[in-house]
Amino acid sequence: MPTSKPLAQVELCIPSRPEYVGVARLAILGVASRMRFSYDEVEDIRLAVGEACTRSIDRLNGSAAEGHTISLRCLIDANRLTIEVTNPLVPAAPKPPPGESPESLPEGDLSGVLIRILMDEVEAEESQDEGTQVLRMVKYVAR
Amino acid sequence: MPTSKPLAQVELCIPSRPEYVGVARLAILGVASRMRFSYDEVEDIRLAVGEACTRSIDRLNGSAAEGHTISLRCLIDANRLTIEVTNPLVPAAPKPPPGESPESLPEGDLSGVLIRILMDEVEAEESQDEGTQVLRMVKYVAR
Amino acid sequence: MNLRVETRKPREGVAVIALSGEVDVYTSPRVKQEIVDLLNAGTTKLVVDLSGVEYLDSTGLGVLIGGLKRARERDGDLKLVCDNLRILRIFEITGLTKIFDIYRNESEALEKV
Amino acid sequence: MNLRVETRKPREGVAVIALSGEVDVYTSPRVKQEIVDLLNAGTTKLVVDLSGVEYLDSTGLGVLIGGLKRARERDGDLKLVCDNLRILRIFEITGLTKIFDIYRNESEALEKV
Ligand SMILES: Nc1ncnc2c1ncn2[C@@H]1O[C@H](COP(=O)(O)OP(=O)(O)O)[C@@H](O)[C@H]1O
Ligand SMILES: Nc1ncnc2c1ncn2[C@@H]1O[C@H](COP(=O)(O)OP(=O)(O)O)[C@@H](O)[C@H]1O
Repeated sequence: MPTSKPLAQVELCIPSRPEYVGVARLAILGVASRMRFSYDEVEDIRLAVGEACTRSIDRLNGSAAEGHTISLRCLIDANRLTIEVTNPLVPAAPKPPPGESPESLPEGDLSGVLIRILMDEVEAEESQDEGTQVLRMVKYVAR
Repeated sequence: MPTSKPLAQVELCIPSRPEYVGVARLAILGVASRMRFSYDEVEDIRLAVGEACTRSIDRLNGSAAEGHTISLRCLIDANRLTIEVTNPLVPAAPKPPPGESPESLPEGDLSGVLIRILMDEVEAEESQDEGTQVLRMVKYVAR
Repeated sequence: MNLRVETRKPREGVAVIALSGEVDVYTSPRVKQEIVDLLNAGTTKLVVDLSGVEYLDSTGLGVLIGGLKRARERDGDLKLVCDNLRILRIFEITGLTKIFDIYRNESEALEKV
Repeated sequence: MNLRVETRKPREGVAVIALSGEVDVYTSPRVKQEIVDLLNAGTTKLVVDLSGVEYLDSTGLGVLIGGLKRARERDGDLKLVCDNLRILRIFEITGLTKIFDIYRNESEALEKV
């Protein structure tokens, strides 16, 4: 995963509700289409971000509390776009099945399959300290 | 200006550079088109937000330091959308001409005229304490 | 920006559900409801026309898979119409071209359903 | 999402600048440059065709006003073509319909320029 300071950064926070996933997709469309990605690559990124938000909403719907927020951070570099989708780690969220590490996307689910194929690098991270789950995705320009 | 807690909130932070104003316009398009606004009203909001971001960029370009951020906060209610566009108050920003109060948009400039006509309520605020300038705009649904 | 769902019945027991716009986590429940309503009313041969769809996510795919399953349980079927390469690619990536019969146009799908 | 600028010269001293896409704080410097280059090269009768423009902001308006002023300083002119009601409304709101001659199509503007 890239670690150097990005050229530019865009952040977005949306309510974790289905009707706001479209806002994230539009914002990411704006970010990606200002980089040197092809039309198809922009569409790939848009779908991957939509899937990542949908996963966050699914997780949070397992929680009793309402009013959660999903945050997206876009790190823009000359040769790549990194997107971090973060949701709070809620107590009532379903536990991953035994044997499956929390760092990996569950296999076999459609959204996980899509995100892995559409993006060049994908990494999931859970921080008990910060109380967050992060999905970090990277797409490279003109690989 | 509305003060009660909004139903939902969307936040966006972009670099204060011309190429990112389009990201703000797309995000606001997503927010507004999920409300009960007409096509023309959505376009009005999109243009007003673009103008507000352009004004922030203009102000910050008077500053020596690079890397400023513009933040947008959308407060979504059943009957109205409130958008706050905030930029840091930078030392080198051009002073308003004498006789003109800092709370008012300068008269006679095209972007100020557009914002006032396109939105239902407009209010500019400068906070020395927080070091920010905020433009707050409200559009009502089916007035 | 949003989804339009238009259903017509070209013949007894057969329905064409034409979708246009975005099929995502927000809109796909409406597609599921439409399919469930048709099946419950005894219309079990379904053609879902995706020609006007510009965005399809995993939630939409899940609804189509569920619809196919439920239609077959009732001795019906669910065929797809799609000529958009972007959307076809999503079916290919996820291996769903093996599960769905996908036609280029509606009349072909109606012949086969 | 972006702006296309296409210039052609239907006759000596006359240029049509056809814009399509978004004219905003990011893209309008390119329009200004095109106008300035044409004027400096002695082409002073300009028609700016906004038919393909879906978004126009105050920066774009400023560039057009500046272009009109500079063209007139050189005994030229700058006419606009626009039939998009949204875009026309922006000229009306800002009172700029009083300053610009705006035509529904290019041939009309070319006759008058
Ligand atoms: N390759 C696949 N083949 C068949 N089914 C799949 C495949 N991948 C995922 N599925 C699952 O099949 C489910 C079918 O939906 P269904 O069980 O009817 O759920 P629902 O009741 O929510 O519609 C989808 O939600 C999807 O997750
Ligand atoms: N109603 C108006 N009529 C004429 N000019 C206006 C009007 N409103 C604003 N202007 C100003 O006229 C300017 C014309 O541009 P110009 O002075 O050539 O500046 P530049 O050198 O940046 O192009 C615009 O920037 C705009 O601010």
